[in-house]
This record gives sequence, C-alpha cells and structure tokens, in this order.
Amino acid sequence: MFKRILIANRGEIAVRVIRACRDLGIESVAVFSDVDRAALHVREADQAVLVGPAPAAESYLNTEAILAAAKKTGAEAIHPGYGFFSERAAFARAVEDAGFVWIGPAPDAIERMGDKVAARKLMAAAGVPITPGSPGTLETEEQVREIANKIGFPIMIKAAAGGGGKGMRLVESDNDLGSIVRTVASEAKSSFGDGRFYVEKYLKRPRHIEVQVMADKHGHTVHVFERECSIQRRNQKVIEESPSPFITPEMRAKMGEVAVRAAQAVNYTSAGTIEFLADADRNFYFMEMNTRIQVEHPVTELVTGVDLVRTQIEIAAGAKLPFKQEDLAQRGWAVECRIYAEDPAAGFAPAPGKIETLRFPSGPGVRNDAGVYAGAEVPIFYDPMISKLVTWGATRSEAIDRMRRALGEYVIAGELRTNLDFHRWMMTQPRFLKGEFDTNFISQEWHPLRNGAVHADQAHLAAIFLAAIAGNQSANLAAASSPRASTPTTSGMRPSSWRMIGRLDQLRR
Amino acid sequence: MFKRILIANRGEIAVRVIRACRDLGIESVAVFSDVDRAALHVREADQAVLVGPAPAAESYLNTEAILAAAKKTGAEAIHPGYGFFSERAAFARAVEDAGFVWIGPAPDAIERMGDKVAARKLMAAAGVPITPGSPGTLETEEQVREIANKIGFPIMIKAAAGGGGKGMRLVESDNDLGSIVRTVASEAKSSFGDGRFYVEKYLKRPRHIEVQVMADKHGHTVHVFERECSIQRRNQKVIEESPSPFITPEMRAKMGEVAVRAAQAVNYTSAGTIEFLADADRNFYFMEMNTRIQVEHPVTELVTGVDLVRTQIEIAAGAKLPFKQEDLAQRGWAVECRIYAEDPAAGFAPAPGKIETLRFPSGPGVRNDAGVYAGAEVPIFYDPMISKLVTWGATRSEAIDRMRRALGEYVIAGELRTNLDFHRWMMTQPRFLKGEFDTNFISQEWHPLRNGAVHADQAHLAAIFLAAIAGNQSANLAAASSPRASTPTTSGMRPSSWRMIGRLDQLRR
Amino acid sequence: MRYVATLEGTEHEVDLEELTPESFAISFGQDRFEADLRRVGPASFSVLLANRSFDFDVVRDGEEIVVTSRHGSTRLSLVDSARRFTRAGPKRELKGPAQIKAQMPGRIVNVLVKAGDQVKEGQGLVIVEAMKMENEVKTPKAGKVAEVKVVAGQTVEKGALMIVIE
Amino acid sequence: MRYVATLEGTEHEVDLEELTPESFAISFGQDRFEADLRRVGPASFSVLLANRSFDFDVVRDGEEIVVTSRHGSTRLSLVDSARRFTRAGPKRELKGPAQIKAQMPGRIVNVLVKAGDQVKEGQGLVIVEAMKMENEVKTPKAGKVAEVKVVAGQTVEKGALMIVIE
Repeated sequence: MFKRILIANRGEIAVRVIRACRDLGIESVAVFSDVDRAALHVREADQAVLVGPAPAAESYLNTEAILAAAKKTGAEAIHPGYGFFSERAAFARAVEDAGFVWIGPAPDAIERMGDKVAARKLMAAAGVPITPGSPGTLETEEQVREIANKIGFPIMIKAAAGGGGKGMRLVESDNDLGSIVRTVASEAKSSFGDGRFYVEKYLKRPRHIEVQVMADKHGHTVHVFERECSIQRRNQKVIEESPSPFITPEMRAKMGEVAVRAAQAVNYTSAGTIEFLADADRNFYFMEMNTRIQVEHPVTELVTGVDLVRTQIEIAAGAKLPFKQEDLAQRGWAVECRIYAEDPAAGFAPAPGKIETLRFPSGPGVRNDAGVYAGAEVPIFYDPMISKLVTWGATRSEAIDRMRRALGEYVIAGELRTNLDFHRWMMTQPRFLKGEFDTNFISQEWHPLRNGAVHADQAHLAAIFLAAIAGNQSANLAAASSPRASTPTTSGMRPSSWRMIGRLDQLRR
Repeated sequence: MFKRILIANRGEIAVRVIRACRDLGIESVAVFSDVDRAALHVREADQAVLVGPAPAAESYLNTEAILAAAKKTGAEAIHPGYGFFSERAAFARAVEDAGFVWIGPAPDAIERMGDKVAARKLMAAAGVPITPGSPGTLETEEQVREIANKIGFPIMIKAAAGGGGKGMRLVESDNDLGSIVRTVASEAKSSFGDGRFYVEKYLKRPRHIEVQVMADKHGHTVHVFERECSIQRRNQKVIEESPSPFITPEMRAKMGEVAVRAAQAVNYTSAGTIEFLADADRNFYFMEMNTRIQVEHPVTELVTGVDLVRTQIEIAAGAKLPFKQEDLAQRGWAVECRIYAEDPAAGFAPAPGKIETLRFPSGPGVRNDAGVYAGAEVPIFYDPMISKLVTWGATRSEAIDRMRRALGEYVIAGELRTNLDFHRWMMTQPRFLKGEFDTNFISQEWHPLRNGAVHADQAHLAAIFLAAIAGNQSANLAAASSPRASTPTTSGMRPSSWRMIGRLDQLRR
Repeated sequence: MRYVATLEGTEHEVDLEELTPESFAISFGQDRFEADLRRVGPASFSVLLANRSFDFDVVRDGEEIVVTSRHGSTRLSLVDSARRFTRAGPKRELKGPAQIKAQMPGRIVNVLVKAGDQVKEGQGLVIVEAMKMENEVKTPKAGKVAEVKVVAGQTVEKGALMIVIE
Repeated sequence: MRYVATLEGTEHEVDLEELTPESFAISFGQDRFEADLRRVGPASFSVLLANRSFDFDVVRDGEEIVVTSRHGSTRLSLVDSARRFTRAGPKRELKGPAQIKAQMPGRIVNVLVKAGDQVKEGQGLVIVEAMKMENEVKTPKAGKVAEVKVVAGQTVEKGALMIVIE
C-alpha cells in the first residue's frame, strides 16, 4: 500500500479522499491555490503545498507545479478527484511518466471515452444502445441544422470533449440555434481546448440513470448498481438517489450487464460510471462514460456498503477487488442533495461569500460531506458546492423523511446564499415523493417567487421580529467593535440598544 | 399516529427522539430545567416547557410538572428516553392514568424486570440461565459476607432497583466489603428510593453481551441481534459494538431465542434489552433486562438498518412491527465511543464546563448523536455525556479505521476536559483491535500518565509552540475586549502582541 | 421601542418592550406576545414564545436582514422608527438607457458587439464565464450599443457596468 | 520575542520572529523553522511548516495552555521571558495537615466522621454525589479529624475544603 498520496483537487472531494487515506493509514498531501490557503482540505491534510494563483488553469490545472509538489513531498500516487485533471488523459500520462501511480483508469481508457463521438461509435460496436444523433463531430450552425431537421427538435448540442453537464446545451427550436452553437463552441474551446461538438436527439421526459462500475487490474469488473440523477437544473444534477425509483429489476440487471460490457470494451480499471438516458417506455441509451469518481458516489456507498474511494486506492495499489458481483446487494435507499452557494430565485446563479454561521445536520441516517467550515469563504473561482447532504433510510420514504429533517437542521448563514430552501421545497413535492419526475422537473415545477417563503402565523412572526431586532443589534455591535467585521455600517444605534445587546451577551455565558 | 409527543428527558437522547418525531411528522415538546434553557434539545424541539430547577428530582423527575407540561401543550404521548423516568413504573402509570400514551413497555413489565431479584427468579423459571448469587435481597454486611464465602470473591453488590451500571460495585476481597456495602446501600436509597441490594458472582474475564428486542402490542416479539459492551470503566460502558466479535453464529442464534423468551415472560412491548454476561467458555447468564431504549442503540441501527426509536413510537401508536424476524439481518460492523466531559487522567472523574470550540467529525460511515453545540455548557447536574460517536464499516476493521479517523477530526475545546484522547488510544490497542478483551480491559491496560500524550518531533513541537503563542494572545485579546469572556486575566501583553493578534484577526477574513 | 418591519411588501409596526433582561413583549397588529430570548451563538437566538421554541440565525444581506430557522428563511427590512437607519433608498428606475451589468463576478470570454451596433431584443452581447459556466448575456431591449466597457479576457466584479444600450 | 514553554516538565526556550504578518520563524534548541500561520476560527490556527499541515485549537486551562489537533492534546505552560505573566506559583507542599477538598462540584450525601475521630489511612470520610455517581472520599493519611466543614445535603464547589486531618 502507498505511504503517501497527493490529491490534485480541492473542496469536499479532496476532504473525501483525505478521509479514505486516513482510514487506510496513508498520509495525504493537499495542493492549494492562493485563495485556498485556509480551505478545509488544507487544514485536514497531513501536508499541503501551494501550486499557484487562484485561476484553476494556473494552480489546480498546473501540471508542472502539481508534479513538483508530489516530488517534493515524496507522494507515491496522485488522486485527481472529479473535475480538474480527473478526465485528462495527458495529465494521467504525465503522472505515470514522472513515476507516480495514477489513481484512476488508464490514460488510454480516459481518452477513448473522453472523445464522446468516438465513444458513441465504440459503444455501438460493443452492442451498447446509443441515442440518435450526428454520426461524428460538427463545426457549423448549418451542419447542426441539417441533423436537427432529420431527427427533429429538441436536440442537445454537446462538446465532444465535455462531460458532467459541462459544455452541453438544449436547443428547443431553430430560433435559438445560432446563439447556442456559438456559446457551446466557445465554451468547449476555452474549457476543454477542443471546439468540436456533436448533436444528439433530446429525449422527451427523459430519466437520467447511471451505473457505477469498479474494475481492478486483474481483469475483474463488476457493477455496483444504479443511481438516478433526474433532478437537474441547467443540465446539472442537484438531487441523486439510489436505487432508481423508475427501473424494474429486469431493467436493473440488463443495465448492469451492459455497463460491465461497456467498461470492458475499453479495458477499464478503477471507478467509473456509465450514464444512460431512459425514455418513458424504459428504453435506455448510452450517453457517456465518466472515467472518474463521481460527485454522487455516496448514495451508492450508503446503499451497498462499499467504500468506493478506498477501493479506488486499493485497486491503484494493485489489489484485487475485495468483492465479487454476487457479494453486492442494495439495501434500503439513499438520497443526496447538493448544497450550493447559489440563489435559486435568480436562476440558480452562483452566490458565493463568507460563511459566518454553520451548523451541520446529524443523527440517524445522515451523512454530510462538506468542503467548508464556519468562517470559511466559498471563493468565486471554483464550483460553489458547500456540501453533499446524503440520507439513508430503510425505504425511499424514510430516506426522504430524514432528508427533510436534516435540511431543517442545516444552518448556513453569512454573505452567501444557498439552495437549502429550494431543497426543502423539493422534499415536499408530490411528484418527487411519488418518484414520478424527469430531468425537466425543476424547469416545470419551480417558481422561485411563489416558493420557499416561511408561512408564519402571528406568534411565529413576532418571534422572527424579535430575533431580527436582536440580531441586527448584535451585527451592529460586531461591526463597531471587531477588527474583522466584514459588513461596514454607519450605525445609528441608540445607547439603549447597546445596553440590550450587552445584556444579551451576558446571557450567552 | 400521534400529533405531538413530549420528551421527558434532556441531552442527546432528547434530541434523538426529536429527530424520530420529525421524521414521522410529529411535533415534539421538550422539557427543561433552569440550567437547560439554552440546551440543544430546547432549541431543536417545536415546543419547550420549564419544569423546575436544576436538580433532577425537582425538574426531570418532577412528575407533576411534566404531566402539566404535557397537558398544557396538548401532547398525546410521552417518551422517557433512558435514565430519569424511563424505568420507573410509577411514572409510567401516572402517565397512563392522566390519559397520555406511554412510549415504552407496560408499567407491569417495568416493575417485574425492575426488581432485579424477582427478575432473576422469573427468568430462572422461564428457562433463562442466571448467574450464581444471593437467592433474594440482602440488608447487612454480614449477609453479604455469608454469600461471598459460599460463591467466592470477587462478587458484585447490586442495588435491587438499580441498573445500567448505576448502583453496582465490585468487591474484590473481604477488606473492602464494609465500605462498599455502605456506599451501595446509600446510593441505592438516594438514587432509587430503595436501599435493598443483592449479590452475584463476579465472572472472571467476563464479556458483556446484550440482545436488543422489539415487541408490538399485537403479540409479535423479535430480537434485533446483539451488541457487545465489554469496554467499561467504573462498570459503565464507554465503547460498544455490533456484532460481538466474541460470539459464534450458534451462540448468536441461542442468545436471540433466549432473549425473545425472556421478553415474552413479562409480556414485553416496545424496545428492550436483555443483558448477559458470558464467560470464556461461552456460557452466558442473564444479568438484567433494561426496559427502555439504550444509550448504545445506534450500533444496532447501523448494522440492521432498523430505526429503533421511530419503531418505538410506531408501536406505542398501536402499529404492528414493520418487520418479521426473518427480515432482519446484520450487515457490516458498527462501533460506538461515548464522548464524555471527564478526565481520564483523574480516574475518569467528570470534568464539565463550557464548550468554546466544537467541530464534529463527518464523512463516510460516521454518525454523531450529540446533545451540545459550540457555546453550550455541559452542566454539573447531569450525566456528562457530550455525544455518541458511531462508525460503520463493511468489516470490524473498517469500522475501527473510520472511528480512528473520526476521533481525529473531532474537536472539543473549552473549560471542560474530554475522553477523546482516551478513545484515540483505545483504537490503537492490539487487544482491542483483535477483539480479545473483557470488561476489565481498561483497569488492566490504561495508564493515564503514560498514554494520550502527543509524540511530536521538533518541527511538530515548533508548530505547537507557534499555535500556543498565537492562541494565548488571542485569548488575552478576547478577555480584554469581549463582554462575555469567561476567563478573566490580568494581561501582561506587550503592545507588539496586540499588533500581532490584530494582524491575525485581519488574516482571518 | 418601535420598529417598522417590512416583509414581502407588507409593513408591520412592531413595539418591543423589555420586561426583564431576558424577556420581551412584542406587540403588532392586534396581538401582544411575551417571549424569552437567549443568544446561543454569535448570531443565533433561541426564542420561547407561548411554549413554542424557535431557533434563529440572523445575518444581514445588504439592506435586508435574513432570519433563518428550520422552517426556512425570511428576508425583511427593519427600521427603527426613531431613526430610519436601515431603510433602503428608493428603487432605481429601469427606464432610459439599459445598463448591462455583471450579475456575478466573472471573466469576459467574448464581446459580441461593438459601439454603434444596432441590436434587437434578446440578442447576445457578451459571453461571461463564472464558476466554470459560460453565459451569454442578452440585451433586454432593442437599440443601439452606446458604450462597451469590457474586453475579452478581462475579469469583472459583480455589478460592473459592461454595456450600455440606448 | 522569547518565550519559555514548559512541556511535560521540560523547559524549551523559544524565539519567535515575525517575518511577515503571516509567517514566523521559530527557533529552539538547534533548530529554526519557518511557518505560515492563519487564524481559521476564534481559537483555531492552521500552521504550514516544511510542507506539513497542522490544525490546532487552543484553549487556556488555568495556568496551562492546551493545544489540540488530530494527533491529540498537548498541555504546556508559556512564559513571555520579558514578563513571566503566565507562570504558575510554586507548587504547594503536601506535608502537614491533610486538607480534603472536593475534586468536583457535588452534593454531600453523608459525612462518616466527626471532629475528634481517629481515622486510619484509607478510611471513608464523606460520601459525595456528583454526576449521579456517589463516591466515598477517603483519607490519604492516618490521624485525627481536626475540622469537618460540610454537612449532609449541602452542595460543594470544586476545591471546597471538606475535612482537615491532622
């Protein structure tokens, strides 16, 4: 087993990998950018090395600095987490060329699955069903229009090098086509260094179901069952669960078998996910393979009892899979809510900032994988995820009961805004509770102006007013007396308010 | 189902019951004493009623005040938690007489199991094996000596009305006998209102193994497998796990069957635990039945997936058990460490006080049931438990790996002392790791002066010194500037220190 | 002391009376409530009112106060009626030239128009990247591009003026 | 600035030099280290030293400073060598009469001796209840009970004098 691992990532996934390392008795090395000096992953790691300024391209995507950090600290292996370098074959190769172990699939497998167009062809050849769309990559608005006319709107335009909800846009009709093609092409070029894109038929009321696979370097490949990720906003997942409430046992068995076949087609090793879209008739189509650990891996961990990240590390160190297909079973149900610093009332736009007060939920069935702490800043430079709140229950309904309770306990207050109220609303939606939803659920059902407000009676309102007045006076006091107060104020407080808050302060003892 | 439940308890178990209520959509009513106005269970409940001054006898054991609180708030049922009223048949009767539902076994069952001497006789009659000892209760030193001479030292002297490690003492030899008999008799009288006691043979190297049972009001009784609670200090459990690393599948099946028989002998309903002592030859003897939910119930919940507290409430509301014996299975392993405000270096004496800094561990496999928050006080009047830290793993060794990691993440700092370092030490002990221990483990292996210290190299020491200097200066600044600082100091800080901490404060932004 | 609390557009006149250092009477509309208040964290308050337990965290967000509990968040503005110290100014009018501002901090990926261009409503003006997402910012009205204040590659703060459409 | 840090009975002379507002040089014994220090909570500090990451929480416990990290707790005393402001006084001698004090706050359940009684070493003096546990407090030496300062039913603070044995 390795003695020391460098984690080329930040946020909750870096902390997640540190925890797996600690369980295995392995030392962890964090890397950080200028703005992340005091980030949680730096605090939690055994070692930490500065790799550059805030922009990811100069720090978390700085190959030279990261390999130098690994060398300097004596790390033997590198875990990329998700995002950043995780699906960049060139980096994986550089890691291996520099003599480190890459904790992930072979660069060749990343590459073959990373080219979405080539992957579609490969999968079709391996007998994996694929969606209708362009046979290869496209470059112009005209080419897109031609395909669209053949398969019909709506269509998805996807960057050939994209994935994970990045670099893909829905086109509803010919009117939006020009603007969207421009955006995708530009984004693809700047984000992935590859401006090519392709087109797929956009399924009506699709369900997004994916299968986790694990493969060792000794030829063993298993699937660890499915997740459903149909609750999405801006084509990004916000709520995931396992099992899927949609699929039948027969469909589950078939999807698992197809997923294993797909992974074996590229001699896959480590953790990976085959993403499928399913239509209302329970036909399913290969969408892409994510050649990394995924954000939503905890729902699988809670339902199967498998530690996917620990197993990734063991596989990279040459171990055989510690389980066979027949050892794996699903038990109960798990739901994950991604907690973001964003403003659901403003189209889910990022709303980062400093966290002043933070209380995590806990108790039976609750797991919260966070990347922050009270006093930490959610910086504007990276993905604004605060944590992944995951609950387990013996049934789907118990898991959701617990999620509702955990969301109620979760307190995040400060400069930032969060989607907690959005998730609280979600957990009361009849269609969600019945499992009858598709990837369009949020755009169909969410009305920011109508939802999320507290419906308070007079007594409740009185309590809110009292707290607001007390809190306002505390804030003024803090601003006036603390050198670190971040909310400057021209306080018009009267002396009696000072007296009151002074008393409140005494009460706190 | 009930609309509203009153919880006649405090601390983590009150919060645990509130969480179960919330999962079920039931409103919760907390009760509190003068010193608990700002306690976590008051903050978390939907309603809260003051029931008296700090001493438990005048508040948490104040029948009249608690029933009045239930009436006033419109509660339909009362959950007693553990300790306090949980095993007092008279209170359970008063609850039922006042027209509320008692969330626990029938008063008659509490009574029959509460008289430990009568229970021994009853169990023997039902074919449950019992330990050698006095056939009935004793009152004098001389009677104890007589039995001791017959069955041989060491012996346990136990209050007839005691339980849960309270009101019991080990007597190693005739020398200590007088003093211990006096203490037990006095403690039994003042704690349980019943000075009678009895004597049992103290088994050499005993293992403490208990079986969880659940029974509904429709005649269904099941066992939910065993827990092992052999790591004890002062006859109180500090580490528990499930499954037991000691017992064989055959012994497990037999113990489960005996436990169900024992519960049925008193027409038991709700959650209860049959405690056994096992000797090195895997003979097991009935010790007592705990007619309540137990502190260590989470290890069973993690291994079986059953929510025991939720099920207690459902049973009280008249529901049938939602599972049959054959539906229940153990999966993986769970370990619980009880985190106390106590000083292991001073014989585990309580060391309560205010918590200044608090960071709970989290991540895969970690559950932390706490009764406190940052800024809360652990009062001197009650049990000094801070939280129950529980980890789950696919194997015993993975559960312990995760416990070691979680203990490392857990930060509690303030006026109080804790047993965190003790637990950290425990998780490295070869005998514990191998599962080869008995209830004498701590007294045999723990040397407070030698253990628990950080073994730091020069660089680590330098970092500690830097933090100590910075922290010392912060504390002085806080004491000088904050109206709520609890550590008065005659600061001799030089101006340059102020300058430094001012800078540190700026850095924190 | 009297306050005016504005919540979802409705003004509430709230009278607060200090009964003891820990208890307060709150009157508004027809109702009067007595409540016990404890500060349980830097900006956290436990309130007991008619046996009900509320647990609030309070932060300022600009001119507003956000009160959060397990029931959700409430945004309100609060004015000490003696001195209207937290009152926001009148809303700025949205007529006249359209000022296209950055809604969040980000990087300008591309500028699609130049000064003098005629644009129609909904036409793309700039592509801004924030949080690894690219967004095409469109004009809310047809008109002429009067000013272009940004260039590709530049980073912008939240609220920065990017384009003016006449 | 120079400090004397006493740790497990050993004194360390520590020189602290402020290099920048965020970095410090710490010298003691033969070694000199440079470290980056950030305050990450009211009493929490992140230290990077030779690439190693340490995360400390610091509290005072009487005359001592307790520094806690995932590696465990370290208790030390710290003296600014210019002004020995946190130095504890000399340890009190334990010869002469034995003063039996309460080791924790609690309630006196029973007093087993009265003034004038002769007691032998290890004999029970009082039964104290704290945290629902009863403990018999024994005399550390044989002698005569000189004073009894407590009565049954009374509560005592930590450190309260209960019995004096001559």
